[in-house]
Amino acid sequence: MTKHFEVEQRDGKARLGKLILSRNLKTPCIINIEDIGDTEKLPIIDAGSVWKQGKHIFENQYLNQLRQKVSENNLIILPHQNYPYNVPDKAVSNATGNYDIETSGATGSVFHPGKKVKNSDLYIMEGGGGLENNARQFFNALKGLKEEIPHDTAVYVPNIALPENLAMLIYLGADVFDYTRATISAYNDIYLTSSGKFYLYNITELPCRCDACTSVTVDDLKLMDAENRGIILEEHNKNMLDSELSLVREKIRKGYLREYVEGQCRTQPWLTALLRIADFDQCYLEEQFPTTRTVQLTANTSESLNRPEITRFAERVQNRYTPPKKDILLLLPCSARKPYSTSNSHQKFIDTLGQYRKYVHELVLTSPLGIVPRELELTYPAAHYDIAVTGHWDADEVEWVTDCLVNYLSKNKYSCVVAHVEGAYQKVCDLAARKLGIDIVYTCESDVTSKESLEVLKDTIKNLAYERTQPKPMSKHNLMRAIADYQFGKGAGNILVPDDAVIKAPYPKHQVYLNKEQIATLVPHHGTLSLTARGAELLIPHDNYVVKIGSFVPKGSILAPGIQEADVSIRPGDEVLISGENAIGVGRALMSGREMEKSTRGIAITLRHVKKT
Amino acid sequence: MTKHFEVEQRDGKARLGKLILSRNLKTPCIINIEDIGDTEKLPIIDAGSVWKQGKHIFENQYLNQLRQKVSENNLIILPHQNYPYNVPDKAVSNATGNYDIETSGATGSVFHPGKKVKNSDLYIMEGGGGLENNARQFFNALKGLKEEIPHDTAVYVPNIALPENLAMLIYLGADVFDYTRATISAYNDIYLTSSGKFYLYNITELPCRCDACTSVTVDDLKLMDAENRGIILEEHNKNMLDSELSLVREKIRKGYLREYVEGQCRTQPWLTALLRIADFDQCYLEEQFPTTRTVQLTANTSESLNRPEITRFAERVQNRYTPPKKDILLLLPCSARKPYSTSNSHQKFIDTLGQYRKYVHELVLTSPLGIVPRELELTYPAAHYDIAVTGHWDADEVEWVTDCLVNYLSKNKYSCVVAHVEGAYQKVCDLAARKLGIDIVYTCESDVTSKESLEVLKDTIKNLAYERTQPKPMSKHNLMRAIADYQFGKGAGNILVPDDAVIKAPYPKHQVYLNKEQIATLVPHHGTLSLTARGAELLIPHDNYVVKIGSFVPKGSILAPGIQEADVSIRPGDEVLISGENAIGVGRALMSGREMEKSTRGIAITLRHVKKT
Amino acid sequence: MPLNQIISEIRNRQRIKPSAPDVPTAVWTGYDNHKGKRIDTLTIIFKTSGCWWGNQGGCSMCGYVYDSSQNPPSYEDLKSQLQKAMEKASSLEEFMVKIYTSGSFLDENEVSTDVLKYILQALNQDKRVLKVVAETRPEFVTDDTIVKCRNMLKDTEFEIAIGLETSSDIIRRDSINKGFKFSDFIKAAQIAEENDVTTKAYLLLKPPFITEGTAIDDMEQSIDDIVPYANNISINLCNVQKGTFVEWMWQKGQYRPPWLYSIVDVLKKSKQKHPETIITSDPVGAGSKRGPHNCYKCDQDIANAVRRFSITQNINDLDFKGQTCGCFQLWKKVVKLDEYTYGAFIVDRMMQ
Amino acid sequence: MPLNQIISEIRNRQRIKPSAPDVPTAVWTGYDNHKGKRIDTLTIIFKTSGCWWGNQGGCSMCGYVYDSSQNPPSYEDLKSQLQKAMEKASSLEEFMVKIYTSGSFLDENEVSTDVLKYILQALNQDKRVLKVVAETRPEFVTDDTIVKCRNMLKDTEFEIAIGLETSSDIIRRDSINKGFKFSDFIKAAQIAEENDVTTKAYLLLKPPFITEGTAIDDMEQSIDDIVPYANNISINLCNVQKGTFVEWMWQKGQYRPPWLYSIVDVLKKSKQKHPETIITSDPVGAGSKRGPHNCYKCDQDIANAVRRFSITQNINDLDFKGQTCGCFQLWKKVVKLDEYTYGAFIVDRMMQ
Repeated sequence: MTKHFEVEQRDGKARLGKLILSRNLKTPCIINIEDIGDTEKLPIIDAGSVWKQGKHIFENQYLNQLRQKVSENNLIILPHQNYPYNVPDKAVSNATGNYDIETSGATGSVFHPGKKVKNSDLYIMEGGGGLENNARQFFNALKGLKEEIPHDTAVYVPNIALPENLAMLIYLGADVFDYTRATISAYNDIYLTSSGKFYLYNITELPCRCDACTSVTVDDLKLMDAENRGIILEEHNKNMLDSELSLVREKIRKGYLREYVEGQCRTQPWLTALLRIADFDQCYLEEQFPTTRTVQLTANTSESLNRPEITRFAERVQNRYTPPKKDILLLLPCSARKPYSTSNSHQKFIDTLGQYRKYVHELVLTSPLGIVPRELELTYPAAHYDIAVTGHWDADEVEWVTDCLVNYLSKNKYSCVVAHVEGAYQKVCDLAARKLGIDIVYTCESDVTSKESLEVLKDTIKNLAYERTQPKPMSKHNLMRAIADYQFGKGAGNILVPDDAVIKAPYPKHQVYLNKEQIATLVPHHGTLSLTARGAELLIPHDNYVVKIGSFVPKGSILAPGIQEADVSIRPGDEVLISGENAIGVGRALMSGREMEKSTRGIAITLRHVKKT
Repeated sequence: MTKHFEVEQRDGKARLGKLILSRNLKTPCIINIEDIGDTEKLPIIDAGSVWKQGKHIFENQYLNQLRQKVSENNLIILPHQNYPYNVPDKAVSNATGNYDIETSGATGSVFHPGKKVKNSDLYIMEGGGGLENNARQFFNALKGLKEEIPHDTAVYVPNIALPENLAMLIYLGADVFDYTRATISAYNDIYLTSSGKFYLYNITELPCRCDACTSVTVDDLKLMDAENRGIILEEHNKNMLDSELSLVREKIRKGYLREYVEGQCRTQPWLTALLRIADFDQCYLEEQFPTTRTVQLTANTSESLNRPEITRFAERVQNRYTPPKKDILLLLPCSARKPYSTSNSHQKFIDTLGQYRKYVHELVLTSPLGIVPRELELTYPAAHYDIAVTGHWDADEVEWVTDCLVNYLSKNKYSCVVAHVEGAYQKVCDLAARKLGIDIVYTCESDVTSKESLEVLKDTIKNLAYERTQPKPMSKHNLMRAIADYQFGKGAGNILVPDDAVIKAPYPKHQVYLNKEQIATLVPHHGTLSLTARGAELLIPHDNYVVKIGSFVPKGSILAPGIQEADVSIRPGDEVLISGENAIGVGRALMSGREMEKSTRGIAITLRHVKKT
Repeated sequence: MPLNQIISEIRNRQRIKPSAPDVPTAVWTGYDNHKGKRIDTLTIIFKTSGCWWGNQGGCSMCGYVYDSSQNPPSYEDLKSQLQKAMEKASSLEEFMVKIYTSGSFLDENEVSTDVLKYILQALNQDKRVLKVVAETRPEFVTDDTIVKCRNMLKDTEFEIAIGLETSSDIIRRDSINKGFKFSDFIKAAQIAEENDVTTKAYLLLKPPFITEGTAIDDMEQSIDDIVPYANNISINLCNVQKGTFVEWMWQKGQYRPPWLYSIVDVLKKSKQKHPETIITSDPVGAGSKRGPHNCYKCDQDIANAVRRFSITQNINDLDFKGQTCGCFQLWKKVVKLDEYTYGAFIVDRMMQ
Repeated sequence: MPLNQIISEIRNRQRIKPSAPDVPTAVWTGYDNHKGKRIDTLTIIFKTSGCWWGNQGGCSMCGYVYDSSQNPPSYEDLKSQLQKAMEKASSLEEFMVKIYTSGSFLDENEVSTDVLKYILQALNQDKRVLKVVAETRPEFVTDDTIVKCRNMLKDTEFEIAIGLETSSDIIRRDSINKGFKFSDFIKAAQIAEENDVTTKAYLLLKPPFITEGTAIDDMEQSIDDIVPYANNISINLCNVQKGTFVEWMWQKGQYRPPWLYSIVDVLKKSKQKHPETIITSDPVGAGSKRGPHNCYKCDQDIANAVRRFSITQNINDLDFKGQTCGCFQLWKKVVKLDEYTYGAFIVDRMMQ
């Protein structure tokens, strides 16, 4: 498909890439659309609007002539007859400009939902800027576009970019923008900042230190003639866009765009609505959200509860995780220090339980993650989140954690549920108990680490233990199986960690050996398993997270075109199993499974181990 | 008290002012503390630390010598023996440097909780910067400081200001900062932005267009020697602080700082925690939050539910508002267009009700405001809020609106409650009905404006009306009384709008006349009453919102020192009644009542009408 | 007809107020250019059963369909309408009569032959009437109808006015939904000429979906194209009429009426190219949100200049102080940039 | 004593591990400067019942209190401790013995007269021992105790070492909580001198609440002040010891150990002013988070230079490559700015 666009780095739907043209454009980028046609300045030309040029551009000959004038490396925007988004599809599909026309080299197409998608390197979201302030329509339009076009093509949203909305638009997957709003705002005396717009005549100082702003005082600026004032304001507005763009790119590089967007979207209600609407959609963002990050997850807004990592963690605990066979459940509060078991409070709980610990299954209640089984406390994002500490849970947090607990307890039965909790945690337990019609034994009234509370905890578990046969100690095997199931789906644990497997090295650096051959290692930083080639070989028949390649032996990395099939559940950051005619192996996915299958450029997987077969 | 600090504009706790020194410092400001002692550059000198200088600075003589060296208009920071905030008060109060020392002219004092407050123009929050990341302690420390010192003095929080936190610190009431963190960060290779810190060696482009950043590429910068690199980074970091400061000042001028802070605080969990903690405090912010604004209230985060205007509105509806005597309550959904009655949907409701409208009392359910009686739909912020529209209410919104409705219905009894609502609104009604054990009649299933729904609404009310005697039409008197009560407290309505008052001019520009004399006018833009001098005269005995002045006849405005007593319930923006020996009048408060009483500088009230007595 | 369905839907949602059938929709007097001189005019908008095309959808910008009578006015009603209209001309000495019906005066189903004859005879008998202009769609311009009119009016000058809107068939079809082609117009103009009837063409500046710059170019091109056929060209500036598709787009923030600088630009350039052709424009609604406007500050200045030029045909009248208004720079940027907005046209935006 | 209560509270929260009473807390050999020459040293830290002052609160930076024995060691235990310590010196030919108890060697309640006599006699009898240095608080330096020691040691050189920390009574009281005054130190030094016993003063760079610049100045001032009384000055760099008030502050992000540049600065300036006085510093824990440090990259270079100087007393040894490390600029800014942080001292901060 495309030879002219490549994605180099991803952070969810956002991406860093480049348009490979006579001069490369690093994306996300803002183009000076005024320069269009002047290929020295901008390697893009527009074959023109049917509205303007009439019928003659229908002819392929015209387009061929245009292509002869410019090199294959200049992107030609194919002839278009533009409508705003709201014009009914039927009207658009009956319009004159509905013709089939193609050219070699780099092309851009204006995308209208329902119209046939042409092979292009760049797609223009028709009427994009017209949907500002209409979050629902904008999201539907962008999602509709992204679903129709190949992953490895760029998306241009015209006449919309402002410093205030750029981060959100990039977060949702747009790549190319223009300075049109910046320029038009300037000549309307509107001074743009990333925290909103100011009418020049309403401000008394310039809240910026760019070249344009330091060249003049606000009072002088107000007194200037319109042309010169416009020039300075335009320069400032463009600087602000550029500066915001650089910032967003840095946030993508850090893997921190979501956090930025959660704050930045407060400049305009429609941007906040976009964040929420995109989160309500179950798939759009999740498919490309990474399963591990090198940075902390900062859960700093009510919307953090709905971010893909959080809902995905809860979903996997519910559907992939199998608890060990114990019939006493102990609910514990979370701790600021992660993993929880290294915290002061959990150390005290563990010390208190002592030899009785093996009788209980431990589940930690926490906002925003919901519930974290002890075995998964290392696994991203369970050990990687940071919150605003106020000691208060709001209604949404209580509801969310309660739902997680209720779901878990509906599926997993215990003869006794003990809760060593206070405050909001207790409220959650009460609500869950009421919903399920079960009893929960509470072991403290207020301070969970007070001597009295710990005493009650110990006595309670001790008494329960007396009635029971002594279970096996909390096994390293169970821990590793739980993580394997979480990571690769139910059943993976039993394959990778059979009863005769040997677990070496102390927690948390466990290694799994089978017949003296290493299978997997627990990577403490992410709490996930890293497989050996032998591990991959064992797990491939399980048929999850498998990437099928052709008859070559890959080295270092696998490019997208080398991939024949990829499991749709693969997410960036996942450990994936490579299965080919001549090799098997294991590596880290840089893109989602669907993207691997559909892309024609870019590194899909960085390899860790390969074995010729 | 102070002759050297004056507040000129307020936005909640935030304020624009000036330190009146040999060179005026406009606050909020950031001082270059390195320049301290060089009064040409910074009109502040430091009498020194007891730790450093030992006993000799105990002597007043030393301070007097210092004062002789610099003019009265240079601010001397009195001798201090600094401790971090966490050192127990007892330790500090037993320290050597506990002495009583004063000087004439402008002074600054380091404030430690529990230590005697000296008369000063500027107070330094001891250990301020050491409380970064500890929201609870920081808030308590700042609140403790602000409660002890006079309103019209400046607060300096040392070694804390960063572009990311400046808005929040100013929002909470701090006025003076320094560049210390900016400088130290620079020499640590930390690149500051208003959306967080970057380690220079982790970034690949400079997300800023300031002089410093445009003078160099990021790669060159990385290769520079430490001294030159530090100089450039320091310049950038200072530029970012300056730029953020200007932005915050503009937000204050617009009255829009709260909205900005709600987004900006997401850069760091401790800032989000500060927002929440300050909102949990019932008084700290509310006392200085204005009762009307010229801008929309944007409710764009879950924290918007807790902002002072929202909780205040709910509190007044609960405690000040008296509903008309009708025994059918009609609950309606809110509308995007404000005031609600001008919206398409409400127009339809009103048309549908027709002649039966007079039988019902209308109450609008809305997030974030809770409940809005029809009579108050014009009153700030009922007609002045903007939200992110997604069609979804989260658990907190449902809980909040339900609580408001339950409180209202617990206090005000109806024989029948009809709800013409759907979706989240219906959920709220269900929850409230269950809590109260009452029945609610629903008149629609889904679309509230569908023909069928409107039909059911009409029939329902019609049937209820048949059983009842015809009430008086919805009276203009009731409307005006409701607003008067909301604004001036229960009982004000009966005083200002007795039965024999005449209401002139069409809605919403009603005017109240009594004995042919004008008493009050409804100001449609804010939905509040503006009184005439006669109106003030009538209301003064009610003893709310009264400001007592001395024996002069004020003109144009009243300065704080002219005020003898002021009702503590007065907020900026309130209509206040002026009562003096020689004059009565009415005006608009620019500060809170407590601030009026305690301040020695600044305009307290802009007058509208004055009458000699 | 791509837009017809959506236009019909919008039409069906619009409430129409009933009105008396014996009163014309509107009547007013004014001035126009007649053979290089200023002449008084009497404009009559007859209330008829309405435009056949408009009644089944019609043009995207046209709100005149709501001016029609809900029950077809009778012969007597229309006589009464003419009588009431002529009263407005009682003080005029010599004038031109401009007849509109919100449809086609030559459409028999709208204006019966009896009514047509009555009106034209009456006007012919009034010796103060120098010229009659009647608006019609081109499909009603046939040898038959034209000869009929010519016969009634005798030596009174007669001109047919056709809302061609643009010479671009694509714009007329896909944006305006006009329902005829440029060739239909040419045919009508030729029939008229053969019968000593002159033709006036109405053009439309900036129908929906057309960028500011394309709109300007379209007008210039259209004038070039129709000069051989029309003696008289009048450019309407698209405005936002109630109950139209254009209004629907405008309410969604996706349509902006043309800038007044744009009409000035069109008039200047085209008049220079075609000094012999009368090119006029009446900037109806100028300076309002729904009408053509610049920044609202300079609008009246410019609208007045356009009106003046329409009478004098002197392009010096188009040079005016308003051109130095600050918004001129903005307009230049809009013309340049709107071309590349790909359906997200540059509109006036509120500060938010 | 402003801080005593909080220090006591912190002490009470600290868990102390039990340990054998017949083994010294620590013993090691090293080098020191003796009359301008390098000499081997044997350092013995006796385990005793602990510092009387520390046991009722004590100094804000001192974690040695946790080294004391929970049950007072017996006479036999202490004999055993000495014996075990001396074994470490078996290979030395000539050396100096430095005695510490984590308290005061001259405090009878801590080290009984019997034990004291036994130890000093034993050392006196070992002819390899040239000099004995014993640490004590000044209140135990009396004619009585000094004469007793002098008598035991005969012609073996004897030096008392006193942790004066600073010549500033305010800092010693309000920051360190030391419990004696500068005048107490002077008195002790005078008693020693009268008995042919030399005095070594320990100073402390940067106790809590003291800014980096004030800390430097305080050391320079203190050296000026004590040169008349002490032949030998050793500057300790405050570090963050477990279970101390300093640690409590440090954990709250409100204390940072001194920069190594600061001790270099102090040594250079003071040595130039007082070339006759031996001024040493052992940068214990240098380059760790809890110890004195710069940026961690240059720390070892600088610590080595300080150690070298402490032996050679040659200030050229303090010029080293590390000084060109990037963090030198940062230190200069810290020294300047920390002065005006009003209790919010400049600490190392993580990127967040």
